[in-house]
Amino acid sequence: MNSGLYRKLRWFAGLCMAVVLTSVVQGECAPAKPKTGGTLTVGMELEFRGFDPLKANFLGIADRNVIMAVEERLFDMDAKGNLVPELALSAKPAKDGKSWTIKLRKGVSFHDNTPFNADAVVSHWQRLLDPKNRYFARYAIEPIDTVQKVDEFTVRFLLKHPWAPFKNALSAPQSFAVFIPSPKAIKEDTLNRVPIGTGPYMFKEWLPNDRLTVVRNPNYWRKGKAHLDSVIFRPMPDMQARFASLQSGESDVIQTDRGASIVQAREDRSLRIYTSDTGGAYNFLFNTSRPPLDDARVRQALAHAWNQDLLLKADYKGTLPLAKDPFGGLINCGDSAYRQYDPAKARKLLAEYGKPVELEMNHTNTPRGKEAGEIMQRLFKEVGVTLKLTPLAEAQLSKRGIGGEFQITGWKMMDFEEMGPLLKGNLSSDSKLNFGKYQNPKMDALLIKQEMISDPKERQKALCGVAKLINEDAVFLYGGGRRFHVIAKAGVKGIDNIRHGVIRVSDAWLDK
Amino acid sequence: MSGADGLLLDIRDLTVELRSPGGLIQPVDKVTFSLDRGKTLAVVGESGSGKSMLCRAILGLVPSRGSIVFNGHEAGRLSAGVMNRIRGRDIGVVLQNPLSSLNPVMTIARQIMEPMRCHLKLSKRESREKTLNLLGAVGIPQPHERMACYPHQLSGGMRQRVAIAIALACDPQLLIADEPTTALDVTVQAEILGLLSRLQRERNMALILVSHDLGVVAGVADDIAVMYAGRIVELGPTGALFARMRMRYTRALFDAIPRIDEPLQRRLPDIPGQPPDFSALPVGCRFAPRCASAGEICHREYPPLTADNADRHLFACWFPCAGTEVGR
Amino acid sequence: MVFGRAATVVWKKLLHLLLVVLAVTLLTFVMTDRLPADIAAEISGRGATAADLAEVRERLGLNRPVLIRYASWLGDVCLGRLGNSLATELPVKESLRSHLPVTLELLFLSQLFALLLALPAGIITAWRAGSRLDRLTGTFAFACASLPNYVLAMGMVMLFSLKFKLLPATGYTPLSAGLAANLKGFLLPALAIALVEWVILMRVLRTDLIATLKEDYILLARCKGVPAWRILLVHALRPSLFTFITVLGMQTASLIGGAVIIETIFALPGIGRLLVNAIFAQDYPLIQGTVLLITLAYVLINFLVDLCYGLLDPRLRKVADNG
Amino acid sequence: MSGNGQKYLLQVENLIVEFPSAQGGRVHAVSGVSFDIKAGETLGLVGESGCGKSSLARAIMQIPPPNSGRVLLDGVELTSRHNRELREVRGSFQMVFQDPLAALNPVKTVGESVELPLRATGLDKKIDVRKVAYEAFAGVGLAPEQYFDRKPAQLSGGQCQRVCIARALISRPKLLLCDEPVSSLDVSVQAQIINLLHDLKQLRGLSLLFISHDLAVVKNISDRVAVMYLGRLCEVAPCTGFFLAPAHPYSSALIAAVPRPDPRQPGGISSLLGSELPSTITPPSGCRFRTRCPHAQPLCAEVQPELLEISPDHLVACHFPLHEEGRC
Amino acid sequence: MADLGRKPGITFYLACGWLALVVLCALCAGVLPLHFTLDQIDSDHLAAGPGGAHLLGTDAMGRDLLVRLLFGSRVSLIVGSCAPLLGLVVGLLLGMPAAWCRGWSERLIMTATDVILAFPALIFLLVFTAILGPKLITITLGLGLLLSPRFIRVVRANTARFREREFILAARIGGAGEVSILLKEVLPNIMGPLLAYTLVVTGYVIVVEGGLAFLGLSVPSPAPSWGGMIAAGRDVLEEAPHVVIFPMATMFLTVLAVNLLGDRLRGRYERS
Repeated sequence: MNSGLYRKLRWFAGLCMAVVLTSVVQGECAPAKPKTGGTLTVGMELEFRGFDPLKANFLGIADRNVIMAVEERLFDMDAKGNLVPELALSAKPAKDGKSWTIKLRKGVSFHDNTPFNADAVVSHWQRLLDPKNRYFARYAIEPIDTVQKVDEFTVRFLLKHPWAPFKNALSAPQSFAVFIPSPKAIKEDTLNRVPIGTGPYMFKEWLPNDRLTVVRNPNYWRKGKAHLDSVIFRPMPDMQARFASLQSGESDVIQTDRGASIVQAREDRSLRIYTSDTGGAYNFLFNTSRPPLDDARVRQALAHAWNQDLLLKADYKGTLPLAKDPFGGLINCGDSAYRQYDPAKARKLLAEYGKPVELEMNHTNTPRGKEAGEIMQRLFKEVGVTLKLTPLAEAQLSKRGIGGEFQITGWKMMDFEEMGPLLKGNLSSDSKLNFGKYQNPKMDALLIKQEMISDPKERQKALCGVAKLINEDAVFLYGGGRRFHVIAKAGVKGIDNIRHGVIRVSDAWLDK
Repeated sequence: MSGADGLLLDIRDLTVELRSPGGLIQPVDKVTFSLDRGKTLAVVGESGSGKSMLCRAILGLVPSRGSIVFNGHEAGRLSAGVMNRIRGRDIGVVLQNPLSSLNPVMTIARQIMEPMRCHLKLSKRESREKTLNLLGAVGIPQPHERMACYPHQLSGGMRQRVAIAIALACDPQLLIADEPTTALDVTVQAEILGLLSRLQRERNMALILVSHDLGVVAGVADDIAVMYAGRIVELGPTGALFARMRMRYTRALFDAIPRIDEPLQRRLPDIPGQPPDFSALPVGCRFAPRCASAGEICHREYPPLTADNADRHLFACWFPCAGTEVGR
Repeated sequence: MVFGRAATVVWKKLLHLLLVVLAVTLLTFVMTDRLPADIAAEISGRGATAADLAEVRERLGLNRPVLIRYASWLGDVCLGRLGNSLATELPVKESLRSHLPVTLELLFLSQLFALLLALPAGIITAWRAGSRLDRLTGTFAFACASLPNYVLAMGMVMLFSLKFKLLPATGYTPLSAGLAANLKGFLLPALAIALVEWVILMRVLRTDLIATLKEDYILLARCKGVPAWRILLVHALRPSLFTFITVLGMQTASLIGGAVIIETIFALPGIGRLLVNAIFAQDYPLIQGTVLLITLAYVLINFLVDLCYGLLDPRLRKVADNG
Repeated sequence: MSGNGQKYLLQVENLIVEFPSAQGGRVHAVSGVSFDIKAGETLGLVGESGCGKSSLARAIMQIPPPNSGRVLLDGVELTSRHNRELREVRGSFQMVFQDPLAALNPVKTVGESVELPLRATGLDKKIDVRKVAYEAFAGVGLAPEQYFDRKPAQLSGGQCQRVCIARALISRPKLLLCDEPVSSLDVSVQAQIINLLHDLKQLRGLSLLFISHDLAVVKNISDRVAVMYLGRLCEVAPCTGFFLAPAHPYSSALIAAVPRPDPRQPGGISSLLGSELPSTITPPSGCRFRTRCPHAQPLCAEVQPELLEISPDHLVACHFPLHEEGRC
Repeated sequence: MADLGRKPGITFYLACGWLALVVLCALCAGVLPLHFTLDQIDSDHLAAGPGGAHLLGTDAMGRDLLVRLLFGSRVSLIVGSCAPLLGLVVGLLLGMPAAWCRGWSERLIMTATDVILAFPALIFLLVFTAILGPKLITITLGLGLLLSPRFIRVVRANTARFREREFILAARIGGAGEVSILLKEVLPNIMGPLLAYTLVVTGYVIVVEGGLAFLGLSVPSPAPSWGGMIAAGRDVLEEAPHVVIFPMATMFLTVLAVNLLGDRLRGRYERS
């Protein structure tokens, strides 16, 4: 029962252009005046990995929620892509665009009473930038050369070259680097199990597989925030158990992507559903380096044999959007030459290929992975393709995916709002992250073009070109777009913003 | 029989009916006898003749018809609770196999004390004292040390002595000993029989001694009842019976015993065939199929249990033996 | 000489148990090594490259041969060190310490419920074997035994938690938060296990008790005029408990690491889930530590069962009797 | 029966059987027993239960072989033979057990059980096993048509013992060991079996080792008697002399303990044997009987008496043998 | 427990009848005139209730429940019968010598038994299926091996009872070899209780297979198994309970029937 969700969103933190398309809130408008007190229990999808960037490597979907409660960023980013000051007051780029000077907030201290100052920021960033430390996602912040202390409350980020996504690098909640931990905790090497930051809540205890508790920070610098006495984060990998805990009252709010729960919650007047769409997609990778999937006709045939609609209907009960491109609606590319379900066409393409096609797919050993596999198996069978299913534990699936030991494998594209860098990593011929081993000079050209061009319209065109080529060449299959769901009791307020699946407990309060 | 005041147990037409795979059977069929206080009755017969079932019927452990009058009370009318009180208090029981009839996980002291504490409501100390006396009385050396023993730590003979001590725990008026020596060595058998008759005399108990061996009971019984296929076929005072065995079965049973006072390598006069199956009893005399002198009537009609003359020696045989004295 | 023999018996037993522990842990090492999963991939995440994985493996010492890793692990265990989890870097001891109470409480409560059901039912059905009550109990027991505990758990959650909202559907409340809350959380999972397990306990008890009730010493007890309840509880029960204790021991031992599904359905942080997660992640130190714990528990329970035999039957107290 | 020139069928020399006890320690079941049986002779072996009679019988049968000592059958040593060689000569010495029901496989028909020795030795390929088995059934007085295909549970104890005898005799053995073959049987059936053994002995010239605790039975069937006590032989003598004048105090006590089926001559009580059999794990030093012997002297505790001939063919192991004091 | 020692009652015949039906279904699943194949997706009827074209309704993926139940019985029956049989065979092969030979071989076998019993079954199954792939044969083999120590113990205990029995000695005296004694004298005697135990284990294994499905370790798709259907149906338990109820009821009745038969058999051997 090690959930397939284990890995759901475990990728390196990225560079994002902050464009959020939707943040739909169903339910009545929150009353103005938050109430203080109470304990909020949050049902998480996964057990926490840890909070030291060097040890945990990346933020899982559950970890994001905790770290956001305990630690803070220099800036938040609003829906329009503007920086919103948090621990910093302002950020000014140099004229040449190769450095940013950032003024820090004064009078803030960490939970362990270490004062927050330039040293805290510099030591944290320098630690991640130091090649010796082998910070796993260092390449994602590679354009940053160094971080300097200017004075006690001013730091300067020196860049190797002008870098547009720098603002994302300072604020994206998927990234470990943005959260400033206590320098003392780093020095004492306790950070991984005991996160210490400046945030509204202080870490209290972490009982593995059971709960992680945080309590209100009485000295929080932002008065009027942190309404709750404490928050309990409870990892519950079993989807049904998580929803049951909400229904029977052990949880107040849960993360979920289980269609049945969402559909059921819609009927339940005591529950509210919050959703947030973003870039990325669930997908099925083809290993294009080996026959028969090295032949585009076969891949195209499979794309026509595949019925994403059916998957979304049967598996997700229609709670996920259909994905035709990896942009989650943030960029409008039309139909992107998406290959519709068309068995006749698929058969024709296969006939052209001429040889019998037998394939194997790796999927997670979860009900969800199994179901997707079984649907695909049946659909492929209809066009005469035999699909063998191999259920694997998450770690196994990852290993085989990374090692290229697969023909088809269930996969996910991470939830970025700016998909350019990720696409480049995943699809460039020479990229280490190109797990499907896809080689196409035309694709390479498009990917380089989208990186170099600064004109937004041209850039969008290039990205749409990539999306179109993905479909034309059938590089992989889509398994639904990314949409985060959070279900909460009606009494839980102030959690309307769930971008990237994060329940921002600093704003949350209970109206019981 | 001697006066009514001496009468302890009076059984009339006792019948036990049981369900078996072969249908309804009657392992005890219209058994009638009585027993005076302080007297010994031996019930003798082959295995399967209904001896043990008769004992259980007297104890009320199997459903039975007919009347059992014990000590003036009609036991058949007594409730299960009262029967429970009579069992163990007024009637003591010794079973055949001392290896299996003692609880292996209880000390012998506890097993002996249990009926005292249940029936006589003695305190722990009183019952301990009494147990010590009893152990001495049944001839167990070093009773103090043996109290804490478990049955497996004792030899077969010692265990049977313990079993007797249990039976005597509440000073019963009647002791039923169901083949108390069959599982024992000849040497021990003699001791146990001696012990039983000594205790019976000392305590003025009545004793029902069940055995398959006429020889074993000869020395201790006042009366002997011979059972065959669920019925008493001969009943009489030991002396009279041994003097004149009338029923041919009794005679055959007696003759089949190998005897140490007989000459060497004598061919034993055995009884041919097997005792009948209860589910397929022969018509008429039940022994007739194995009887050398059976006549036509034997196969037709069951002989009544009668006496030749007015004496107490009863037998059920159409063609009784002439009545020569047995023995040398 | 007698003492010498007793000592030999104890030594032999201990040697046997030590051998079991060693064999189980070695087997675990070898088998988990054959798992196609990779802790390096787990640690590195999906974006990792083959070089990253190799680097992580090097760092964790996963490149060494299995037997060498086993030997060094064994050496550490002898020194009382179980190491840290590779995935979380949490000391394995701490993980076990935090998960064990849940498993122990679940185990204790489920076996308690099972006993509470099995003992009276076994005794009554044996006493009244063949009666209508016996057949009714038997049928009910069979119905229980034929239901998988996961189905039972699902059904009970739907009924008691979601419909009537009597009991929590998930989660574990530490004892520190109050006994009532703690017990409430364990009620359903313990029942789900107990309702299936009591049946086999009851059946072996009934069978053995029926056999015991046919013994001569029970007949003698009846002849002694001992009341029925005393015959059952004092005379017959104790000698009839052997298979019962054995089965109870085996069930208990298998529950320590084996209640995964129940723990998952009720989101209980028990040893079973810890182990499965560790296996899926191929987190060697954690797997080894957990298996060591489970094996030790098995060995301990076996030892206790052996001890119980001696308590139940004086004939088996080999050592003490030889004065 | 005397004469040194006569061939010994069975020679047992200094046989020792020991095994670990369940309670710890070693049981000294048989401690240096030597005797012999001539062709056509019947030796009765008597002793209380626990004296090592059955262990001795099994050691002679090599199930399992004794710890030390030799067993010679017809001059051929059995003890040194390997399993396979032993199996080849098994047919010439056979055994009958005490409990006939336990000695038959409950799931097989008795016919199959009887055929087993022939099939096991591969004779079924050469001869008509079924015919031989039918003959064997007839030879023990069972109608083969009626009983051949029955399961043991469908037969009575006596019939089962007949089947066992048929099985033992089907391989035409020269020696038959009977380990208490009648002690679990009723008197009437006991007589049948003893008579059957008598007949077979005469018909086939069998040699018998007849083990029993009942001296009366032994007297009836044996030519010679050997008395065993705690793993050792006390006395070996021809029946005639033995019962008239036992030389060992233990023999005398055993004879005195035999019950006599005569109300006027109760007997059967022997004060000699009141105390318990000592432990076989730690047997007494010197003469093992000394703890229960009325005539024990200090010498008895120190020196173990050897089995010495006091008159022709009459051996006794006692420092102070009785002279003409025995009864009968 | 029902009707011990009596003539077979109605429950006995019902149990036999049900099992016969299940076996028949498993055998004939391929030739029955069914409207759907086992993996055919009816996208218009997702998690549809019973009635209409789908007699028992469809599962969350729109597959016909009846068809899947019929085919699922194959898996449950194969695992449920083969795994215990494998355990039985291993148990006989190792348990009888262990009881017979004593000494070091017994100690070795019993230590190995203890090792497997102490070894967390999950690791064994996970590794086993991870290496050999989650196939029907792998699961059957794995479960059979896991069960074998229990069988070894039962066989050993049952065999040991006969070690010193007189009819065994009699056979030995008759000249029978040890192997032939084990096979011809002991085996027929222990077969009865062993078969009864095997039946009880069969019920247990059918249930366990379902548990494995919960862990994603059951038979590979498209072959359905009852346990897999229950595990998958849990996702839609609230809105379409029939998806779980039908396979659950089938499994329940089958296990119940097997248990009843096993108990009857056991009762028979206990009495004799």
